[in-house]
Amino acid sequence: MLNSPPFSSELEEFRGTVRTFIRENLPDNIRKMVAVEQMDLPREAQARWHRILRDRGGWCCPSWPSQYGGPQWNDAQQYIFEQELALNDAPRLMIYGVGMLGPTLFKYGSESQKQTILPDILDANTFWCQGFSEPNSGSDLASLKCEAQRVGDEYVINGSKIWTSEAHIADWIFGLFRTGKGARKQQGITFLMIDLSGSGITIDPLLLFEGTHEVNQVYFEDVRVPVANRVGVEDDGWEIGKYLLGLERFGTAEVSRTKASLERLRRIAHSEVPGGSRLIDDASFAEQFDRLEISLHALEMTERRFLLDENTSKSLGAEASMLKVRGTEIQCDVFRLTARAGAHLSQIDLPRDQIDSDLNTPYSLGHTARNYFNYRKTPIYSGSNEIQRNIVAKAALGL
Amino acid sequence: MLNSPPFSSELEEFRGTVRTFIRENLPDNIRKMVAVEQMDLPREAQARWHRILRDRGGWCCPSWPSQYGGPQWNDAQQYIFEQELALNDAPRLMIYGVGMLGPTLFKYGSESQKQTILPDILDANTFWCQGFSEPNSGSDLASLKCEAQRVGDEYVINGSKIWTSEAHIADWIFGLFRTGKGARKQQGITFLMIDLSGSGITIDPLLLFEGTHEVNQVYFEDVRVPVANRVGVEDDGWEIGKYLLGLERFGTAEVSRTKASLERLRRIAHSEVPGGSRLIDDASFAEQFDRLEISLHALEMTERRFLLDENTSKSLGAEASMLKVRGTEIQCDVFRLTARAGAHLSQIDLPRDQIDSDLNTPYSLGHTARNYFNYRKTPIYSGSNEIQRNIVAKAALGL
Amino acid sequence: MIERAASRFLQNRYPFEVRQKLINTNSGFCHDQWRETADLGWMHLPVSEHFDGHDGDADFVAVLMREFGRHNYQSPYFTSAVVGAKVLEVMAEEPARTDMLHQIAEGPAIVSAAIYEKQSRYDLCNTITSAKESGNRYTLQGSKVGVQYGNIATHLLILARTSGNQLDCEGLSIFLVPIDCEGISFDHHRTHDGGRVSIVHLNKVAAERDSLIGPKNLALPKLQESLNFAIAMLCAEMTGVMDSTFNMVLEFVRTRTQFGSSIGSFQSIQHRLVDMYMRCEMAASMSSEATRAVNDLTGLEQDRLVSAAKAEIGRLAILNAEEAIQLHGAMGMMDEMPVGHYLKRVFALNSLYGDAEHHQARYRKLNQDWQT
Amino acid sequence: MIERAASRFLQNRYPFEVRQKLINTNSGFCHDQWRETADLGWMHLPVSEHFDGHDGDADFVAVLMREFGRHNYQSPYFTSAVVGAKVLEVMAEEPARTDMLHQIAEGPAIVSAAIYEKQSRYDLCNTITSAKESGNRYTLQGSKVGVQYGNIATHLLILARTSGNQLDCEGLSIFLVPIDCEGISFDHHRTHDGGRVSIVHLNKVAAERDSLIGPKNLALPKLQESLNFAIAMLCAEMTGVMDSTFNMVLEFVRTRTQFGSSIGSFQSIQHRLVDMYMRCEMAASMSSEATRAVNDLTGLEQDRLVSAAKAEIGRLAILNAEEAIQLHGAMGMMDEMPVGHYLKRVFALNSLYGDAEHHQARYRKLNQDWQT
Repeated sequence: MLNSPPFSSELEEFRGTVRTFIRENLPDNIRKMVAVEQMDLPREAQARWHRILRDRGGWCCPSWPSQYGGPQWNDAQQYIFEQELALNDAPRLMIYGVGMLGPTLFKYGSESQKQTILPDILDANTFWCQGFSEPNSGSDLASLKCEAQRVGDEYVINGSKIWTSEAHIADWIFGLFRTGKGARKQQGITFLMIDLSGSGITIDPLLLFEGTHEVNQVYFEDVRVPVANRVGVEDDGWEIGKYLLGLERFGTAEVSRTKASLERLRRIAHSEVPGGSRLIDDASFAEQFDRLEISLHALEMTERRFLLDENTSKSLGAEASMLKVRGTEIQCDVFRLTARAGAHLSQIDLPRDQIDSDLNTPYSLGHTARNYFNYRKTPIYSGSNEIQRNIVAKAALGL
Repeated sequence: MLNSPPFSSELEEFRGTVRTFIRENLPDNIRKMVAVEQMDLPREAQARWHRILRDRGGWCCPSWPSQYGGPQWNDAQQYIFEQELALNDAPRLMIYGVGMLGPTLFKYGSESQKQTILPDILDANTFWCQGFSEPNSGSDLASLKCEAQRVGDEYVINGSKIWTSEAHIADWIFGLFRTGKGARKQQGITFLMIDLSGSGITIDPLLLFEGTHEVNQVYFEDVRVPVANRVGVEDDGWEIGKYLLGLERFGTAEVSRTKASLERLRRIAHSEVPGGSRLIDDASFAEQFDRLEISLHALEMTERRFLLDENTSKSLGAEASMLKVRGTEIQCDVFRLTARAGAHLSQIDLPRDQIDSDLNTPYSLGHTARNYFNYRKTPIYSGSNEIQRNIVAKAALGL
Repeated sequence: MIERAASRFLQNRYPFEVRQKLINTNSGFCHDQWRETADLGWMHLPVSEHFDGHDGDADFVAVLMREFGRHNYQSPYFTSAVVGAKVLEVMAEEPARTDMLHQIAEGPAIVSAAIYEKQSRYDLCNTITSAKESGNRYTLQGSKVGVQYGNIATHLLILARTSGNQLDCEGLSIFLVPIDCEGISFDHHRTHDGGRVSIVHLNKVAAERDSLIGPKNLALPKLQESLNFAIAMLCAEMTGVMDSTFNMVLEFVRTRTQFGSSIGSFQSIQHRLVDMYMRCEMAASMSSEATRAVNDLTGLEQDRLVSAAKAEIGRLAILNAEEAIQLHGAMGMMDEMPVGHYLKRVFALNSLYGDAEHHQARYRKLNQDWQT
Repeated sequence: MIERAASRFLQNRYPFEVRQKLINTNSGFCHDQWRETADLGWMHLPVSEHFDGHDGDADFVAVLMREFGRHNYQSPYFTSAVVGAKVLEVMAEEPARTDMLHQIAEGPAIVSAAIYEKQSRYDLCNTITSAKESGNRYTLQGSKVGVQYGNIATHLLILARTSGNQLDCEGLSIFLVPIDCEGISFDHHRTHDGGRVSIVHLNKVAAERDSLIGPKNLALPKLQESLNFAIAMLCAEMTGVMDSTFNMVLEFVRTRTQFGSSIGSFQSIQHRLVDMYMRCEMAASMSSEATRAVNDLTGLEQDRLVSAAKAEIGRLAILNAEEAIQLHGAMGMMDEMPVGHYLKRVFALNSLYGDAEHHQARYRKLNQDWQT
């Protein structure tokens, strides 16, 4: 492990505080799910951990202002907190409600929207999901077609959203809908929030090829949505969408998560094998491992520079894209190497409830291959790495 | 070394014959130039070796029919012969006259062109060079502008050709010139042969960044060329050009040359170092070496399949491009690894006349870095690898 | 001919939907289909004595295995008719040899190799399982991993130590033991690619004297020779997987549109497809070489070329499968699309009988022996 | 401030054409320019005692070295003011120390390290050159390679064996010897990147007793500490080379047209530029880390981070330089274009004081020490 430079003593003290809290309060069954790299935690587990953090002073919502129950941490504190979550096998924060809709409402929401929606996110009473992509609008998001026709005080929704993570455990969905046709396809898009329990909504699971149920297709048939559920101006939702995508992409580098994954692999590689040799003593494996460790350190330092340097622009357009690209590339490399570590035993498709996360040895590693397959999604989701490169070429290089 | 499958016993006997001849007749000073990977041999050296081969039965022109003095070898014989040349440090065959203009004249030339031009190629009396690229027409060759205006029985040439290999040691140039403007840029191009000693021609050397003089810019100012020097039909030269480019690209995979280079690196890596360890005992170096060896074997077998399999189309469009791409990629990898082998001593820029090709040890290797730099041209020349990928995408994949 | 017949059979009887259902049945094995493939004569192919005309020519088996790869075919064919039969052909004595080979070729016997252990990774020398001679019997003790289709096997080929220490390459012997032998127990598992694999526990298993197959203490050279054949066949299967994977992507980028154009019209996509295509060609060449190695070469030359092929193809195949998913975008992650299942298959094939890293290291080791 | 001043100086006094002329002079060294840089105070920077306020902070030297990299600046600065001065600062005794450092900082003394040998590659332990004590003197015998700017050096820092065997890491000592000492002879060479390097032959060189610098027999730990500083500065220089190389390519693809469009409008070119750009960012981060290592860390932690940085940046820089040429097409091969000369420079910088492979292996070795 390459140690990163320490922060100020105040911040390092802060790190100590959050670390201790996490270690002492994270329920063991939840820690184990995270330790085997499970991304799609059950709603109960998410809610439980979220509320433990909430009770500690709104830590479940690190970026939120105190008036809405958050700790109002600065960038460095948020960064350190998320690092400690990752390095101590705590679940990811709830991205859709906490990370995306919250900031969107702070910026674009009406006062009454803030009053009604934010408390239920803070308390994990409402689970949100995000409806952006459509069957024929993936990378080319602005070509979306799911229609919201204005009828009096309501919008009538028809169409569908796809790759909707957590729709099957969510109560509400927010997203972009087509309300008009402008000269540019970016016009005529509106940001709406929709109650998933309403009539006319069907949620079909879409299984990933390694078997997990994380995403869904959400169908809307004459679903009626009050105009009050619109955020911002009609037909002008594209700006909000862009803002949101920026928020999402930013978290997807997952540097600290990958650091934790690499530490797991280190333990595997250093575990003694009776009569056999440790994996780390294989020169070729060791070189691959070391190179990933160094690349990841370079990325971590770059991320810190981008996020916390006063000199870097806070807009983080191209920077977020670069972090996403390199972060997911390295993440996939780490998972590939981990999956190979188990040799014959990596082939076993163990049911999740039989995986013991504490058996970090080169055998009993059936889940590592599953993770390798599952995490192939990361260079694709949240704007594929190809799209991210387009963004960097345009935003940073002016091409 | 991974041995390739033997050919029929007749062909292996043929291999023995040519190998013995090469080893017994290749002048030592020429062998040494090739053994240090020098591509641009002096005219005298080229001519000398060419004539030694000619005297053995026209071996200097392996593909030529016997009526023009060639041995009229079949594909397999030509393949084996070129392999043996490469593996025994003999110079490359004279590509422009022998490999390109000859076949072009067989296919498109008039009887009198064949009668006057071919004997001087066979005897190495005339050295040829090729004028295709222009300062603003590199990858986009068909956009060429160098003008040949028809005036009576002559063309008057104005403009320039660039990256012209060997123009400084050549007597004549053949190439494509703009004689008209068609609806498509491929129209209005004519294939001409031009005497470089004529008035109005200037040849400016273009040094490569590692210092060698291999290419030139050739300027034409009111150069008068008899119509008799035209090959094929006026304005219809693009087809000949494409034919020619196919011939050129085909040779640029240089599989056997790279095999010889890799064997040189093997000798370096296995040479004993007093008190030190051999380079091949370094696990990381050895793995890089082995992987190159295996990749090169895969390419060699692919080349044999493409060239000699009855089932493969003889047109070799996409196939030649693939061989060129992979061939030059591996070639560059081999030269990079070789350049690193010498550590401190690779840094020394030894004048060519001080290089001793027999000192194949990890030290006294100043030329290896020069070769690394020089061979960076190979993924660029003869249609850059980017252009080759475009060709494959179109021709083989239909994209 | 074999190619066309196999392709037709698999197209009709093993389309993607059927495959997905089949791998999700309890045993992951369809007895009727197994019967049919036996009737087609496929299981005769790997063994010389049992097939008229072909003489165990690796070319014919390679053609079939490539077809299996193309259709992502899951069955105990490789385990039993390739590995099992080849080991028996090379190592067993008559008349047991002919008898077992016949049973394998006709289908009733399914033989699975139990040669790896938890700590061994891909190193066969590293064997703890012991076989102690006492009277007319050997007593086998230990456990084995990576036993393919142990859930439906009728016999196991067990590599056990008859002398020497854990890491010695000498002192190893092969035993052919019916699975109902007392003391054998199994943990059966599904594999990621829909196959079945078992961990086998041997607790005081009493094996008859004649269950010893091949030379006592010196099983490894012959076993390795059999496995070279098997590995060459895995190479062929991987090229089949690569073929199909590539064709899927090509079809996908041709038809999928984004920003108003087919994504196959974007140059950066085109260049990546070209790289995939070139990898297919290189893999095909190395697969032919692996087949040539087991047909025409022996000893170190065979070992080296087989390891070179497995290392290179394993790498290329995994790269291509990952690229294929990436180029499919989110669709590539879907269970309902075949492409992800090909990645899972290639991951398994790369690992079987030594992954790319293992064979790269083996190649190095063999080169040292070869050059000194 | 240093950055801007250095940039201005080099832009004015060291444009590409001037550089190319200078490296082709007989000595490859311009005395007047050397004088000027001394006057600018640059040579004070690496050593703490000699520069007001900066205290030898590696950050300032790193900024300067990065600027050198950007302008592909060739001079004995690194050799003498960084390596030479740092070794003396860390190892020499007063008053010789202050005296030599002063001479280096003012320009008249040019010190070059003679620490590698033909067989040693980058392994300093592997030293044959011997220093035998006899009376008031040491007699040095052997030869050294990779002696930068030996042609204009005034002093050599020679690593020689005072006890032990060729591969022992103990038994090594450092001697500071003026080049006019009897028995020293040189083969001077040009380097590919336009610098100068010598092979030094030591034939019964009689070195005074006080030419021994630092602890007898135990030079290596201190020497390595000095070299860590030097390596961190090479990392900074490489990031400068990467900056310029990238900017050249960006400018080129923006202006060069093919098929009627700027080649920068092709998506496949764009994606490759983005990869280059990301490599620049990663290298910049690792360069900062290397500087931090020599400023704030010690021992194994410093060693590890420095080697990690050199390995990573060396790889990234070479990749980018090769890509830069490729993206220039045939123009990239031209002597008259700067881009190829940056590849030559990066090739040299990667090799200096250990190439990427060496530092990758060193990192592994250090990790073993670190974890046990």
